[in-house]
Amino acid sequence: MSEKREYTLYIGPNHPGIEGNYALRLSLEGDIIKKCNTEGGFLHRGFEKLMEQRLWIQNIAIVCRICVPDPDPNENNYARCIEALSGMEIPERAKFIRSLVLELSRIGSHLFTLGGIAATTGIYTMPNWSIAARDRILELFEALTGGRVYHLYTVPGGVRRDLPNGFKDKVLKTMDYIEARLPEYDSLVFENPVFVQRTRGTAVISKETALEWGVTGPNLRACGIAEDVRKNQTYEAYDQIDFNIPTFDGGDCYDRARIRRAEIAESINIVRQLINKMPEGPVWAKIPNPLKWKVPAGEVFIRTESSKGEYGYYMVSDGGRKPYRVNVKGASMTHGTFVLENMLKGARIEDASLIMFSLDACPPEIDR
Amino acid sequence: MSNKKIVDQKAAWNHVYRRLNKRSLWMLHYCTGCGAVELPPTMTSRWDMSRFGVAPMVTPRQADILLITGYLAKKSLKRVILTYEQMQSPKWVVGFGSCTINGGMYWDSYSTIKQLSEYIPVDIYIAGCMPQPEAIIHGFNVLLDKINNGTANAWKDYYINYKKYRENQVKVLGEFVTNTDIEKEARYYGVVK
Amino acid sequence: MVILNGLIYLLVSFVTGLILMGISLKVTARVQKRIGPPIMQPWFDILKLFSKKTNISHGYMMDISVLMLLGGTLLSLFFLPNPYFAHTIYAADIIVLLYLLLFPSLGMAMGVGEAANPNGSIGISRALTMLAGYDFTITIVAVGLAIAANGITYFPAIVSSQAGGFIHWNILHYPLFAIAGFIALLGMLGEKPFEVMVAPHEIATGPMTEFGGKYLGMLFVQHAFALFIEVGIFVNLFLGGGNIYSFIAKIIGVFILLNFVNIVFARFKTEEAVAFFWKYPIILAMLQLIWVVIR
Amino acid sequence: MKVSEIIYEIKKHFDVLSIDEKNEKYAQIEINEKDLRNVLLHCKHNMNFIHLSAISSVDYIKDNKFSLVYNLFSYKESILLGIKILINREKAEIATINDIYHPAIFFERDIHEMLGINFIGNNHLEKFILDEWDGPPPMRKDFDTLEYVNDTFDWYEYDPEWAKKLGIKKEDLAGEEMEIL
Repeated sequence: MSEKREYTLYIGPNHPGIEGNYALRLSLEGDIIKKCNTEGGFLHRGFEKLMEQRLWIQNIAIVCRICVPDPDPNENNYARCIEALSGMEIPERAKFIRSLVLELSRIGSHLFTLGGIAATTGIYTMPNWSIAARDRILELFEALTGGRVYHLYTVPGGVRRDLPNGFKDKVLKTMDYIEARLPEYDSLVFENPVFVQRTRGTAVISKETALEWGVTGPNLRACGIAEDVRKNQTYEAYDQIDFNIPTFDGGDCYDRARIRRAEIAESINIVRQLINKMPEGPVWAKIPNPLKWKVPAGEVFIRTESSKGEYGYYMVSDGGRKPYRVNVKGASMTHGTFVLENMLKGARIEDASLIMFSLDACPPEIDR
Repeated sequence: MSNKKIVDQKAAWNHVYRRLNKRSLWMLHYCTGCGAVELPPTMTSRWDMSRFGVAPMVTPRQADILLITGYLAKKSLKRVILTYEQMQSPKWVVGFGSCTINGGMYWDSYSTIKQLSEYIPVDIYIAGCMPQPEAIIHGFNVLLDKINNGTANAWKDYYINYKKYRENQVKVLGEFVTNTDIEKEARYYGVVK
Repeated sequence: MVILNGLIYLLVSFVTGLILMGISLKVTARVQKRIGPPIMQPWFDILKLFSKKTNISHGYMMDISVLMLLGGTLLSLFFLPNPYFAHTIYAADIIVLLYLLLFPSLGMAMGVGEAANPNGSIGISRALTMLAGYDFTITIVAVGLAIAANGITYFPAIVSSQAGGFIHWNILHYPLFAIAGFIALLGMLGEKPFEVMVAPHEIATGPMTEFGGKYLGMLFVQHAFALFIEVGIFVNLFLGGGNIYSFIAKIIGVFILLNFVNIVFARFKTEEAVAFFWKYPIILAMLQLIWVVIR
Repeated sequence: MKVSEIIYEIKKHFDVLSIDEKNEKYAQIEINEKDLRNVLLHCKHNMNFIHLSAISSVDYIKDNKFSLVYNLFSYKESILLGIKILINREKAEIATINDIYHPAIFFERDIHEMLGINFIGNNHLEKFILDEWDGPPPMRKDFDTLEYVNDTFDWYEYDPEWAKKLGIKKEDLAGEEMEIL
């Protein structure tokens, strides 16, 4: 007599197969996942409440902490919200520098994710290589902003300071270095027969489902839909840059990994153009005394393309010194919760961690 | 005379034992906060931490160091306490980032705890928001030195002052069950007479 | 004299096993562009584990299981033809040796059952599933080589049939067996792509999840012996054994080769791994077996 | 297509209380609470607003209202449309829209947790983030986190050795309150 028995397995919060501090509660029948519940809140800090208690300018220091591997879209989004509310125009050079920072951050975050995806299938060599490459990006940030991970560089009205001497050459050199590494990653990961076998056809999202589920960013583009906030609601200097949106049609884990590699290549192209086309001029529009700054009343919703997907800040000002309300919609708020829950249904336990990493769900965005 | 000899042997054994612990430390792979993002660079090829014998380990039963990488939300704190009690002594806790010392950036947040050492004993703190990999490695080296000269004994403190820690834990989290009977364990292993 | 020899053999195999573990750490680190831990690291790890003050046990079965693990491994150690302990008082039959190698898995299963951690249960069921793959392969290879050595399953006879320089080694005469044997060896040691038993991103450390302190120390000791035995089997089967120096050199050489495969490959799913064994190595071994039989 | 044409289209069928047009591709309109489902259905099926970007909620404690803003995006027209409704703060409940837009299931859960708005028909309103929390919904304006923190937690006394040597008093080390606050 065979009796099927369901049992519960927690993946996380203390588990290597989880991205950050997050938990999946799996109901298993054998190796098949019958039901998945995500559990968040381990990283909850109440950012939205904290922002209501701080000055407009003070908040720059905390917004970047909302997404740890890719902090710059947050700063950028926050700054653009304030600019939209107060009708401020920022200098052209600042726009270019902001885009440059965003793209560098995107490359860094994608390298991180690539390492993560490869590690879930057991290629521990890949994170060692790709995180070392990411470190070169962090070094650029250190030269530019003084901080490795959190930069506090994009501020309302522009950027904090101009590029240091020789920075452009450094960036180009680093881009060459990372571009030269990409074929190595190809032969280690994307041409690895076992990796291909593991990821091809695993956790497929079809085009229709992706739109239905509100999937955004690289995950949407891996399903074959060429949508990108940088194109469809262009911001900063992206309208002056000539770039493609890479897409793949599979919608499986392999394509979600591959799209990140393709985006690194595309971002390198964007960075080169930004460096070449960058105009001279001031980098910071004149803003009022930040300690007494009152942003005009209004409400605005601004979106940014982060490396995880579409970011959105909804900001309400009542004309005071502090924000009345800031609501943050992280890209992972769909990917990490109900998209993940739906995709893990019927998947195998071996793939749970792979699927989570391939979606690039970032728990701090969900918890805030 | 013979009495003195026994004491010496014990001291010698303690010395050897500390030297061994110093050479091999397994760090629990638990990313409690945003500081965890600086751990991959520290572990991987840029700042290869395994040079010092510090290696990541995935389950609490096998780990020696619990890294609290940044702020702890209340929900995380409960898991950290459960994890800490599952670890095998001697064990060390490293508070990582200014948020573990006094709340740091989140000092007025309703969700995070402010002082880590109220809830579990901490051996060393690494200051910064967030500490750079160099700082982490320096922190580990300080911890190794402390282990070597026998001053990293915070884990004993947890056995001895368990009542105090438990009180603080319950104050924040409410009554909750831990599966490890700390007081019994302390008596069994002779940490508390 | 026999006892002294036996002790020397134990010591040599243990030390070699630990050196292999150290080499594995170092080679992995170098390929990953790291400096890596010192080669003595496994020594420190084991001694540290044994010096842990508290050791959680989940019951008597767990205590017994660790002993069974180590006992089974030590027993199979004395069935391995080797140049250090020539007084083989046992009938060193290759089939018996392969049978004894199952002991550790079963012992582990007992302990994991007691600890009742779902990660452990999944891990051990994976380990036992994997047996269906590699154990069958290595048995075909062993039987085939025994037939090739005039139908004797006496292990030392297989070794001595390759005596007289590398030109007589089985690896040159039976390359398909050697490939199948090498893949089976990867499976036996749980190296990638067959690292399904201890798959950190999937099930923490699998069966070892609940083992800490001295228990884990015992597992480490067992692992050191197991490395020596399992790589030793391959060396005996295909590389003609060796004298007291060349035996260790061959073991280390084969092990480094294993590590190169381990470093660059992803891991299979359990079913995929078993299917892979039945698809390629077993068919290769079968082809060679047919050739051996009808020759 | 411009956003003004979209709004014109909506105006044909429903009451639009106010229009806040930021630029030609982004506007926010306010509608009646009872029209919400129909407007969303209309937007999704007739005007290609297939993507729900976010649901944001604000506590207007002075007016005794909650606002809910449904930000829709149309990939076809590249237009962002915010649809705002105001609901009563005392009896804060509204019908769920997760049958129209699936991502709403989590956004609603989040708002339920943070602001205590009840979404009728959403079966996934169990706690997600605030498991260990038994106070009021924290994002409400009448919850004072600073007061809560002072009641619950202690801080280290910062009294370092170097300051003692230099004869600096402990009180002087704590930075002065910022006057502008």
